[in-house]
Amino acid sequence: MPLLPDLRPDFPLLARTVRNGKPLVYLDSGATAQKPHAVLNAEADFYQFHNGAVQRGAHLLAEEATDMYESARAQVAEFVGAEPDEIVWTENATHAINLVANGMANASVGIGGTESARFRVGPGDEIVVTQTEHHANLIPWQMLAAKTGATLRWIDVDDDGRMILDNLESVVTERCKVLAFTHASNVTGIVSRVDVLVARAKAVGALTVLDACQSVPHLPVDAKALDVDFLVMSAHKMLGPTGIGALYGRKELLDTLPPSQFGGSTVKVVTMDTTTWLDSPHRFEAGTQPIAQAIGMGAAVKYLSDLGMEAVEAHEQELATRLRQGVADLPGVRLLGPVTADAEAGDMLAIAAFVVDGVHTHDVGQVLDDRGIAVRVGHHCNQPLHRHFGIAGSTRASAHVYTQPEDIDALIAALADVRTFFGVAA
Amino acid sequence: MPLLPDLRPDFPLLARTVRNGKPLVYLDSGATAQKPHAVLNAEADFYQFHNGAVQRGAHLLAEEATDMYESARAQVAEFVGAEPDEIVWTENATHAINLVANGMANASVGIGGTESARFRVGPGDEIVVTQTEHHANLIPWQMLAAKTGATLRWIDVDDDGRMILDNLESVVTERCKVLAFTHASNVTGIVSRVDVLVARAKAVGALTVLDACQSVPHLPVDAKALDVDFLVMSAHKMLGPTGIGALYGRKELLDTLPPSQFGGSTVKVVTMDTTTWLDSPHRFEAGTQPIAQAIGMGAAVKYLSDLGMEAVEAHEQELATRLRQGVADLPGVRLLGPVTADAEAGDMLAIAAFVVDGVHTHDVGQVLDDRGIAVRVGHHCNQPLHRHFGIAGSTRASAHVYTQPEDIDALIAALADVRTFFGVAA
Amino acid sequence: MSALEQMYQQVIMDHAREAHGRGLVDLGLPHTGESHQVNTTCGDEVRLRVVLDDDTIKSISWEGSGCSISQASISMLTELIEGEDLEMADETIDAFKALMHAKGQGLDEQREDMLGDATAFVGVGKYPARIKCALLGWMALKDAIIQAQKGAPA
Amino acid sequence: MSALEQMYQQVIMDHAREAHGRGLVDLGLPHTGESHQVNTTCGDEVRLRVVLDDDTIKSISWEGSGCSISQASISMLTELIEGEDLEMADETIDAFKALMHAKGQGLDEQREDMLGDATAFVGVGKYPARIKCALLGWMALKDAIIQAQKGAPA
Ligand SMILES: Cc1ncc(COP(=O)(O)O)c(C=O)c1O
Ligand SMILES: Cc1ncc(COP(=O)(O)O)c(C=O)c1O
Repeated sequence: MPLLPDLRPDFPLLARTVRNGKPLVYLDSGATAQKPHAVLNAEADFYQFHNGAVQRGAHLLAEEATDMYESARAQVAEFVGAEPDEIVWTENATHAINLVANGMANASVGIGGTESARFRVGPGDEIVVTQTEHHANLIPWQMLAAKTGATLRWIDVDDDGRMILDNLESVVTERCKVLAFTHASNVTGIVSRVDVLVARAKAVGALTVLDACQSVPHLPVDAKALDVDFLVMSAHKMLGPTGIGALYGRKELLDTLPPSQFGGSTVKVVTMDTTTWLDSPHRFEAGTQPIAQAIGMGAAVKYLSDLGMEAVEAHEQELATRLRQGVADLPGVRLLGPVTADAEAGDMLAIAAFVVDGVHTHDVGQVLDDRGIAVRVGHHCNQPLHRHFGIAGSTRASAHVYTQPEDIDALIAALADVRTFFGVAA
Repeated sequence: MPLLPDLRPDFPLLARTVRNGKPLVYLDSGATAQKPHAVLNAEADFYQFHNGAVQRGAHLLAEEATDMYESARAQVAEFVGAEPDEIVWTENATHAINLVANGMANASVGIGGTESARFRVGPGDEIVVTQTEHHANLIPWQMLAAKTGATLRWIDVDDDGRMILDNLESVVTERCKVLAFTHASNVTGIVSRVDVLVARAKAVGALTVLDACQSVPHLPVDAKALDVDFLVMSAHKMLGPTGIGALYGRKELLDTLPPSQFGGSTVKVVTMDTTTWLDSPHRFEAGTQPIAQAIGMGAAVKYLSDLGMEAVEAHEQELATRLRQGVADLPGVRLLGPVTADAEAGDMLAIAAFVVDGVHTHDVGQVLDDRGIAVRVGHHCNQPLHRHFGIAGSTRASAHVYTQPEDIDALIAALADVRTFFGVAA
Repeated sequence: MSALEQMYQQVIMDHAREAHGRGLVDLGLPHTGESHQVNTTCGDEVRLRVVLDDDTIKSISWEGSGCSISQASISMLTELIEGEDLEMADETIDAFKALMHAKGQGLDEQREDMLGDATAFVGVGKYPARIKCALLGWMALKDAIIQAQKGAPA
Repeated sequence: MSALEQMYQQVIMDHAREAHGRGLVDLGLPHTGESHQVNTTCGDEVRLRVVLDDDTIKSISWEGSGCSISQASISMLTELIEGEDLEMADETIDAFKALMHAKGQGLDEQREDMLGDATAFVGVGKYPARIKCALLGWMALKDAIIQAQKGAPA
C-alpha cells in the first residue's frame, strides 16, 4: 500500500533535536500528535485578527469569531459524516464521554423531565463496557452505575485482547441501557467489530457510545454509516490543539439529553430559581467556549481531509504491519495483541505495545529516549487490560501521518540493543 | 491615579481596522480580553518545540511539557496567593464552578464516602447565591438544589444593584451549606464586600465560593487573604487564551471533594469496577489536559504581574471613573449601578452597562459598531439582574490594561449621537 | 448610503415606531395558533398569534419588545401575510430567509416583489448577529401556523 | 560516561538484580508500620514494612515490582537505614530527596557521605519523570515510619 509523502516539513516540532543533538524519532502519537503549521496558523490568525466572544454581542469581531467557530463545527461534522448541530465541543474526549454519562445521571434524578426519560437508568438496568477500554470510557460508566444503582457489566477480551463476541447475547441483554466501547484499542491497535456490537445494542434498544479517539485520526470514520448514537474524539490526537474535543450525538438525542455543565450561553430564560435550555449543541457548551481551539480543530480536520482519509488509512496500514511485525520478530520481546488483523476485522492501527523480557518498561523507554526515540511507557490509561495480560505496564510505539518507515526501523534497531544494555540478552 | 503606559503595541489585534478602515476601539474586555504577543508566543513555543503528553511517558518532550505545565500552575497559584496544588485547571470559570457544585452533588449520593461527607447537601440544607450573579454562578447551584432537594436562597440587591447585607443573618443561616457570590459584578462593576460575606459564612460553617472572573484580571486578588474556600477565574478575561480557567480550592477541601469528570490521569488504581483517585489537583483533571492553554495562562499572569497589579488597579480606577461618569452625564442615558463606589466598598471596575432611552440595546450597539467601537449588548449572562432593573438587556462597555482614555472618549462622543440617529433626542 | 443607513432605512424606522398588529387579538375561533420566541442573545421576546380560516390567514397579532429591526420586521410581516393564503405565506417566509442569508445582496425580482417593503431588510444580511433579530417574528409566524393547523381550539 | 550510563551505574544495576529486603517480614512486634505506594505513571507498587524498637529501625522489608531505578533504590535504602536511629533516617531521607532535585549535580560532602552508595542515583535527577521511580521506596519508608510511630500493633 502506498505511503503518504514525507510530511515532516509541515510539522515544526519534528525538526528539533533531543538529548545532545539527536534527531527526534517521535513515536508517541497515540498519546498526542504533533501539529502542522496550518493548525498553529489558524489559531494565531484567530487571536491576532478576529478574537471576540462568540454568540454574543453585535460587533464585527464577535461576528467574525462566531462565524469561524461555527464553520469549524461544520468542518468537524463533515469529517465524521454528521450535521453541524450534532457536534458539541468539549475540553477533550474524556469530557465528551462524561457529558453523556453525567447527562444520563442527571436524567436519572429527574433533570430534563419526561423529555429526558429515555436516558434514565436505575437498579436492574445494565451498563455495558469492554475489558479493553481506556479509563476514559470505563470510569464514567462505573460512576454512572454507582450513582444510579445500575449494574456495570463488560465484554471480556481473549488472550490477544480481542473482544469475545460469541456470548454477546448473554452480556448485552434486554436490561442493557447503554453500550460503550472503543473503536480501536490504544494498546493492541485492534479495530472493533462496530457492526456486530451496534446490531446487538439495537436489538435490545440500548444506546451506543463509540470511543473514536484512536480511529478518527487514522481511518475514515462516518458516524451515520457506523450507526452509533454517540461518538467522541480528541483534537490533540488528530493533529489539532490541546484543550478541545468533540462529541457527536444524534440530533434527537442531543436535544433531550440534560446538560451537566451549567452556565452562560446554554440557556433561554433564567430566573433566580428556574432555567430553560437552548437546543443542542449550545445547551452543552457552558461558559466561554474554547474558541481558538475549535478553530484549530477545524484546521486539523481540513489538513487531514486534504491528505484524504483513504490515503491516511493506507499509510497507517503500511506502517502498522512494519511496526507490529518488526516488534514481534525481536527475540525476547512480547507484542501485546495479534501481529496483523483478522480478515473480517479489517484494519489495525500502527500502534505496538510490548514487553521486553527482563527489562522494565521504564527502563526500555529510557534507553529509547537516550537515542532520541519518544515512546510511551506505563499502562496507557488502561490498567484492566494490562492486568488481563498479567503485566503492570508496557512500552508503546505509535505512528501518525508524518511517521516514516525509517522511524520504525530506528525503533527496531534500538530495541535490539535494549536487552544487551541491561545484560539480559541471551 | 496614574495610568499605565500605552500597551497597545503589545496586542496585535488592536492594530486592525474594522468597518471600512476605522480604527478599532475595543471596549468589550469584560466579555473577553485581547492577548499580548507574550501569550501567543508562549503557546506557539510550546507547540513548536515541546509538545508532548504531560504526566505520562518518560521521553524528553513529555518531561519538558510536564515541567512547563506545572510551572504555569505555580505561576497562577502565586498570582492569587495560593499553593500550586491548590490550583485545578478547567475549561473556563464556568466549568470550575460546576466542578464544585457537581462534586457536592456527587458527595450527596455517597461518592467519595465519609471522607467527602462535609460536601453533602440535602433537604433542609440551603445554598445561597445573590441576585447579581452571572448565570455561571447561579445555574450550577439551582441544579445542585434540584438534584439534592436542598433549597436555593439568595441575597437581594437594591436599586443600584448593591447586595443588601442588612438582613444577611436571616438569609445566610445555620442551614446554609455553601455561599456562592461574585467578587465583582459584570454588569454594575460593583466590587462585593467579601469580608462581610465570608465572616457570615464562617459563622454558620458554610463553604464559600468566590466568582473572581471579573476581579482577578483587574485587581490584586489574594485567595488566602480573602479567606474563601474556593475561587474561580477564566484565562480569556486575563489576557490569556480561550479554553482554560482555574479553580482555587483550599488543599484539604480539594483532597476530599469527589471529582465529577472521570477518566485518565486522575486515578491510582483502576479495576473493571473500582477506582481510587489521585490527590488534588490531578484527581480533577480528567483526560488530556489543556496543556498549551495552561502555559498560555501562565504567560498571561506573568504579563500582568510584570505590569504590577497595583498599577493595573490604579489604571482601572482611573478609567472606571471616566467611563461611568461620562456615561451617567449623557442626557437620556441610564447607567446601571452607582457612578462611583461607596467609601467602604473600595474599587469599582471600569465597566459601564447602560440603557439609552427609546433606543434598543441592539440598535445602540449597531451604531457604535459602525464607528468601530466594540461593546456588548444583551443581558450579559445575567438575566435576573436585568429583570430586577426592569429591562431585558443593556449595552456594556468595559476596559482593560490596554484601554486608553481616548477609547472612552470615543464611546461617549458616539453615544451622544445615537439618540439623534434614531430620532429620539429631545 | 452607508451600510448603517442601508440597514436602518426609513421604512424600517417607520415600522419600528408604529408597529402593525401589536396587541394580541382573541377571535375565539378554532385554528388559532400561538408561538413564543426568544432571541437568546438579547432576551427579546415575541408572542405571535395566528388565526386560520381554511387556507387563509385570517388574523396575525402579537406582543413583545425588541430592537427596531425585530419590531419593524414583525410589523411588516403582519401587513404582508395577514389575509393571504398558506402557500403564499410559506413562500414569503422562505423568501425572507433567503434575503437574510444573501449577505446584503438582493434577491431575484420575483421574490423581491413578493417581499414588497420587507426587501428594505436587505442591509441586515451583512450583519450576521442581527439576522436573528429580523427573523424572530418570522420564526414565530412559521411555528404559530403549524400550531394553528393542529387545530388547537382557541 | 553518557547521561544514560550515569543513570544506570553498575551499583544500581547490581542492586536491581539482587535486591535487599525483598519479602515482607513479620516480627509480630508492636510499632510495626506499613505503607503502600503506587507510581501512577507506570503502575509500579511497593508495600514496605518498618519495625521500630524505641528510636531504632529494627527491620525494613518490602515487596513490589518496578523498574531498575525503583528496585535498586528500595534495596539500597534497606541497607542504609535498617539498624539506624530515626533521626539519621530522617536526615537520610531528606538528603536523598535533595539529591533527586539537584538536576544531576551532586550534594555537599557531608550528605553524600550519608547517602553512601545511594549517591549513585545522582544521574536520575536529570530525568524528572524518573525521580518518582527513585523516590517511591523512600516515600513508603517515610510513611511507614509514621505508621509505626502511631504504635499500630503488628
Ligand atoms: C462574573 C462572571 N462570572 C463568570 C463568568 C463566566 O466565565 P467563563 O465564560 O469564562 O466561564 C463571567 C464571564 O462571562 C463573568 O463575567
Ligand atoms: C482510546 C482512547 N480513549 C480515550 C482517550 C482519552 O482522550 P483524551 O485524553 O484526549 O480525553 C484516549 C487518549 O488518551 C484514548 O486513546
